[in-house]
Amino acid sequence: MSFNMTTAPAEVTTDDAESPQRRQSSAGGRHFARFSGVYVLIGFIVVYALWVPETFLTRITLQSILGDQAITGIITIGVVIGLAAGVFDLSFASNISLSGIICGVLIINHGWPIPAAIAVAIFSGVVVGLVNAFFVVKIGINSIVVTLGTSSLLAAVTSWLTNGTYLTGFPKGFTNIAIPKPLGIPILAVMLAVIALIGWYVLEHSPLGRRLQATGLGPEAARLAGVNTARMTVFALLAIAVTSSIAGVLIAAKINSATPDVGAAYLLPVIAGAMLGTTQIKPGRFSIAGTVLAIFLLATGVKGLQLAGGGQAWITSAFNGAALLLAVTFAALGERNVGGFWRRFRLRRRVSETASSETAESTR
Amino acid sequence: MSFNMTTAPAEVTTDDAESPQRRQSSAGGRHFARFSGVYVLIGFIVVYALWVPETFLTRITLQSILGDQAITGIITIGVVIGLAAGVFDLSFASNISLSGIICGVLIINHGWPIPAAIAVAIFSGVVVGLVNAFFVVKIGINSIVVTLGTSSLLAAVTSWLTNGTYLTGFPKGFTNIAIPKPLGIPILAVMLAVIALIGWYVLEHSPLGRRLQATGLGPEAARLAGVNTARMTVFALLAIAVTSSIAGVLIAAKINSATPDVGAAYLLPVIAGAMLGTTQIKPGRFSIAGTVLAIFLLATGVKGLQLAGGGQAWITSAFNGAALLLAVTFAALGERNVGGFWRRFRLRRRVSETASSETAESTR
Amino acid sequence: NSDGASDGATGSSTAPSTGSSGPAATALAALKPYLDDNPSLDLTPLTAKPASGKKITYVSCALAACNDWADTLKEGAAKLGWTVKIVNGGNTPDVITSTWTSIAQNPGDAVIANSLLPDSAIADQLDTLKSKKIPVIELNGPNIPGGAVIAKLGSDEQNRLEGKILADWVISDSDGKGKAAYFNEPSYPDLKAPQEGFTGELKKVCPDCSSETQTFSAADIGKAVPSQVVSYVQSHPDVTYIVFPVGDATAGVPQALAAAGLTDKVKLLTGRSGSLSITAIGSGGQAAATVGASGIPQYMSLDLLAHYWQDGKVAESQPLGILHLVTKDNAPANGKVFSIPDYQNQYYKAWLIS
Amino acid sequence: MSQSSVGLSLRGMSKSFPGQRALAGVDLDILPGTVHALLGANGSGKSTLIKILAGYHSPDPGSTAYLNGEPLTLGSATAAHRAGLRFVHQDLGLIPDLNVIDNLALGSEYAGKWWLSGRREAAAARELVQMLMDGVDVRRPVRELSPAQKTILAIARTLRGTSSAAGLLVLDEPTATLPAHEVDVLFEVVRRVQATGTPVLYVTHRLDEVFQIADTVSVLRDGRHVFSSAVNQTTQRELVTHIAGRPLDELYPAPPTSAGAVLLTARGVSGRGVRDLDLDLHAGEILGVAGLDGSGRDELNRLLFGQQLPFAGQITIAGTPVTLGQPPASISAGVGYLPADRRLHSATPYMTLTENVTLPDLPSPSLRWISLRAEQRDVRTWLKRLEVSPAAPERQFSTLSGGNQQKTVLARWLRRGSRVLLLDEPTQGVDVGGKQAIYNALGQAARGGAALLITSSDAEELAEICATVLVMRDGRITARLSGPTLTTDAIVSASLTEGTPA
Ligand SMILES: Nc1ncnc2c1ncn2[C@@H]1O[C@H](COP(=O)(O)OP(=O)(O)OP(=O)(O)O)[C@@H](O)[C@H]1O
Ligand SMILES: Nc1ncnc2c1ncn2[C@@H]1O[C@H](COP(=O)(O)OP(=O)(O)OP(=O)(O)O)[C@@H](O)[C@H]1O
Ligand SMILES: [Mg+2]
Ligand SMILES: [Mg+2]
Repeated sequence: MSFNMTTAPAEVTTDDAESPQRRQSSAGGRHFARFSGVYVLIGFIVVYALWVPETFLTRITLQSILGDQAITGIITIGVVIGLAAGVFDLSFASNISLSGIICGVLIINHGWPIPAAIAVAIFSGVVVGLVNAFFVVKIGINSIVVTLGTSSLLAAVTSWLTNGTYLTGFPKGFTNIAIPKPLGIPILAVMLAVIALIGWYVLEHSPLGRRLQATGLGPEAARLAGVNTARMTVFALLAIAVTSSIAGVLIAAKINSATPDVGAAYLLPVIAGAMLGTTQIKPGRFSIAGTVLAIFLLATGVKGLQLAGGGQAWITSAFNGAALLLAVTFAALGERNVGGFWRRFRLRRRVSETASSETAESTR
Repeated sequence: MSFNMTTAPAEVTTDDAESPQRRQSSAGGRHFARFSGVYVLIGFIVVYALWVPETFLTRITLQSILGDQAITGIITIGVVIGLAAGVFDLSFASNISLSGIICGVLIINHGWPIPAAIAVAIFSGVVVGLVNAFFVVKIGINSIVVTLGTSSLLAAVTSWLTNGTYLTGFPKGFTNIAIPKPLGIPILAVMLAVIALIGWYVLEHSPLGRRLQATGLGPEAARLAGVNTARMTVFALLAIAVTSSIAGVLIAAKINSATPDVGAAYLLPVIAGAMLGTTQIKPGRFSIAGTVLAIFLLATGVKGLQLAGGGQAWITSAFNGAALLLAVTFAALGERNVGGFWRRFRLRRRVSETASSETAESTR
Repeated sequence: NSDGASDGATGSSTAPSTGSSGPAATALAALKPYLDDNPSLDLTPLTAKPASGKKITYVSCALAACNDWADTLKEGAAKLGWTVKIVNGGNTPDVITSTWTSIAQNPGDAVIANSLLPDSAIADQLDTLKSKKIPVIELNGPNIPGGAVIAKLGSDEQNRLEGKILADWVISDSDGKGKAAYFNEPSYPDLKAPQEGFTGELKKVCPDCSSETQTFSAADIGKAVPSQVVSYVQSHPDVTYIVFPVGDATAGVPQALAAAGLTDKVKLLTGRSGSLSITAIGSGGQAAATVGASGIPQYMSLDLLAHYWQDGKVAESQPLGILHLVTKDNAPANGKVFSIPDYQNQYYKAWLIS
Repeated sequence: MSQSSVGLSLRGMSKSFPGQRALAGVDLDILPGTVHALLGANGSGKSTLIKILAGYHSPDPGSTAYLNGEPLTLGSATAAHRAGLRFVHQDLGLIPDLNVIDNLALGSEYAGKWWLSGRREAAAARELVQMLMDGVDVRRPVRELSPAQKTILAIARTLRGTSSAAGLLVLDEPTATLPAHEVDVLFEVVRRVQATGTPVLYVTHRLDEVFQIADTVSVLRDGRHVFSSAVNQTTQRELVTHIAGRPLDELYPAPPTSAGAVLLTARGVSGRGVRDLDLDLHAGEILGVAGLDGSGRDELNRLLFGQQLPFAGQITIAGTPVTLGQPPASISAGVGYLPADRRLHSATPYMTLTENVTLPDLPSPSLRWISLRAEQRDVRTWLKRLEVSPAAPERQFSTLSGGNQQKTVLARWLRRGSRVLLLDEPTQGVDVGGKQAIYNALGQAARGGAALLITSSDAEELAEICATVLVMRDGRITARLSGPTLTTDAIVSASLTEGTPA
């Protein structure tokens, strides 16, 4: 049993072969689909620039979009690397909380030196990753089930460590981690850029990344071809766990407090970002650029709405839901002729078009 | 992209096959795996009966286990039917809240007759199911993504409907729905039994259920065998949405209040129950009996802990996590009868025993 | 001693230079009692030493506050020779009601509960408790005493007062011209009263003040809430006070305001505050906070039970916890929450134990 | 060590699955520079042996293997790969969603070690593929390639880094989906590998291939090694006897001769790969369709059945037009379809045999009670009739050997009593005995009044079991062969030559 984002056998029909000519003809649609997020992002910027120019077109807005979403972005990159390898880790939220709490307990309660506490916090991520990996790889349990279980356990550990309370009052040395703005760019955004670059290199331009993706797309075949899929799975789980731990430290530094359930707030945005990211740049595949684009697309939309006066909790919630559905729909409609995720259900648009290769199902 | 619980090539090794002859020899391990939940349940009962006999072995405890998990059970059955058809619906939690709120707004604020309000609440579930189905079937988006989006939208609707507040003061006629105890059995448990029976019949003993399962396990092959997979997907999404709406009404009646986020608390227990259920009775497949067993297994464990005085929040959380991991691990080990973990011991202990059929991966 | 404390607290920043009448002066006067560092507990002594050996069931919850509670409760109970059993209330309605069923079955001698559901959800269980003559004390939660419930701490009345104190501080600080944004989390029913208290007081006392209500979601605390506040401040330059009913909900808000360079533009106020807010006040990220005196509700609960068992009833009017207003002038340096000096011994004396 | 010092020697290879002994003490020696054919009925353990070598399964204790005198660690894919063992598995082991470049590089090396540049990788991949096939865009996902292209790709992958004599090349039924001329390309590749001194283990069900390519032949039966010989010292007849465990009767039944009323007509059907096709299919007829890869043969049945939506045309079943592109409509009109792709299209691997067999013919209405016991009893008789082994209705489909899976899917449509059977490659990967069972079942269905349309890349099979064979080229029917003109050679030459529409 495993969660397989991209390779459900059902959807791999052989019907989708397309001829080179066809490629040309649908290039417009495909291009639009691949970059629909960019267009929507530009659209947002234009709309908000006209609507609330005095607040939207400011340095503060730019900085706050960059800075606020940086941590979400960092976590999402870890999660996307996992998804690419066919691993769906739900424990990242508890992991974030745990790592922050460890910083809190060690630094605030026990007065540890900051680097040592951070090292322990990140090491806790390694341990969580290995525990997850034990159950997924050694016992052979689906990663969703395992991480659902471990996230309960982690929540227990966190709440036991803190008796459920907030820890606050970090020394300046710790909170300063999140504050600098070199060249006016929030340091967290710089960290995101670095982690995204590493993620992009590893996932998309290194043999390791190809093996990770092969493990996600066809574990059996990958294993038969000599890929050490077990090791890839372990790596993926570690990547998520470690980025989450880093994020936990950064959150604690940023909000100057360690709270036992701060991670939960990231569950939805991270998953939404990862999913939306698969519709962009390299549709149907997990890509770092698509992920980062998705994160900032959502962030800009929400920020503009807030500035335009729609700050009520339900407006944000409605926006996030609608943005996800719309972006994915655009991607699906534009992408239909190419394959990837959306292959299975195509709308019957142009029956006369001889090159169309729709499967019959889509006619219903 | 599809969520495929049971058919991922990666982790379903084909080593699990067994023939009637073999059955005899490995019957112990297999049987244990299939019914590991039953044994764990019996274990709980024995432990608690010895530990806290005066409170655990009482009619009230039994009634409360039956009655209190009934709603969770009802939702889980809907979710399991969806999962069996390859649909993972995350919007059920918001759906629960919405349906309760609709009852609250119509009955308390607008004084509607109770049956009419309940009909509207359940009809709202139908609408949610159809909206989900539109995106999943017509546009062709993965159900997790769609329902992540719609759950945000539903949360917005709920919070807009109520301006986020809490409604209380239902008339007796409404709250009485959840109160009766025919023959001492809480009425909600009776409802669960009825819904479970219907679910069992439909999923496991009717052509419809067969087609649902075929859709979940291999949509393209199912389509070529004449299954209207689009219709099955719609049905599955409706089943989840309607059971969630019913649950929303029952919760409102039971707690005599409608709150905008009551559903969220069910997300984890329901998913955990559904996952744990796949390890029982018919391992690797979704079964109603396995689901019900899983729900009551978790319920009994938690109840006993409460009675025994494990009052800290983290203990419950740890219990839930550990129970999920342990049960799934037992199931995985017993089912493979082979598997990763024991293989090494086995090889060392009884090299002569030829029955072992471990996968290569696990020897590393 | 109360005069001295309040003078010291209000001397510099909280007392703008206005005449002795007008909204600001009215508000300032109303604030006085809550700036007192050592308010009187006003305890009624028992007539005899309370019976020992009582068993109390404490229903906890997953929130930080609920767990915090248990230790102090145990400490006071131990002095009385009572024992406390902690029961985790759970978070789904199913489990909460289930917990109450277990409690009704085996309640000990009294129940103290952090309740998350209205009493109507657990009416059966409360009836059972009533028939067993088990007193129940509830903390927070949307309930009014009656039936088995002999008293309720953190009542709507107290919550409303908390909102009113924050409003008074805004009025006095702004010299009667404050524009405030009140961020509420509407799905928590017991947060309705503080909001009413806040807006009601503003409307009643200060015609030139205004407040607008925003909503936030508890699920967004520490993540989206800070940026929501920043955006709000950006797009509402005339608003100078940001009010949250719960201190812990502002995790990250002072830092976000600082990062956006908005710290000087607005003042942050919180109700029901903990060390997070006290620390923020100390470091200049927050202006004021109301806190409940720590330990008092637990001891108050025990006191109520002791009286109940001795006199067969409790006083008609429900006691309020002791509220305190913390500003940068009286913020404790160590970030510790406000507590009344030596309150334990005051209670022990009233309970006729040393 | 007593083993021969060069080549691969296997000793006492055993493997038990729960409930099944797949291999029982097989000893086998494969000499360097030879092509060693491994034959055996479906389920005799060929693939299992290969998967053990590949490290996919662990063998039972006591199994040993030596490669060039060195003991080989069994059960570790990495060790196998490191030792130079290369495999083309029965299901090819490609990842459909990855492109040709990535599939080629899986498990071995990319051109770049640290930085993968798309252009450089594409060039390297193109170079490798070019020797074997032309005109494949290496950036295309493998899912979009034809079966033959996929097979060649899988072979090409093994060639990466096997230029030394050290390893072993294993091909598990590589020709099952290959048309004749592609087989020649493959053989050329095999000979090239052989010339380097690398031994080749070659699994097939096509006996003529043994005589074309192999030096040595071994036969497995029920997991035991029952026969080995130099190829030039044996005969097809002898091999068949060893495979089946008994001498077999004539393999092919005579094609049915009496054709009845028209059951299926297609008029002007155009779709992807097929242009303006007219066709009549009669009751009691077995109509064959031959053609090269890309001729439209592969798409014909998909269009007729409705797996793919035709752009134009009309299809009637027994005089009634059916809705195009709707499998359920076709099925209820009495059509059954056996797709070529067993893993994805013809069955649901993780359901039981019973569930797979009854899926298209569940009772109606759709809420009627299904008695599992009665259902299994019924399915068991059908499994027995088609000699599915084991005839265990409760078993999971995916655990059957390839040939038995094929027979099970056939049972599905025969049980339904379909009037029209559209069959793609019905005996692909089926052993001699199994083929006989399938041919007999098909003949019986035809005699019972069903109309059968069979597409196959096996010209001899078509020539033998069909009364009429249509040959397709460029999406059209270019020849119609029957009676004395219907021979294997005629089919092959008609496939290759330009013809006039028939
Ligand atoms: N994973 C498995 N679990 C259980 N039984 C298996 C498994 N794999 C193979 N078998 C059984 O082992 C036996 C040998 O199978 P194998 O695939 O090796 O046959 P084969 O000779 O390759 O047949 P074919 O020619 O049909 O491909 C068969 O009876 C098969 O059902
Ligand atoms: N039962 C049998 N008894 C005697 N000879 C047989 C029997 N079955 C097949 N043969 C002969 O063995 C040869 C091989 O048969 P088989 O079905 O394996 O075809 P093949 O060699 O695989 O050819 P192709 O691959 O073209 O189908 C044929 O010449 C056939 O006549
Ligand atoms: Mg095989
Ligand atoms: Mg042949």
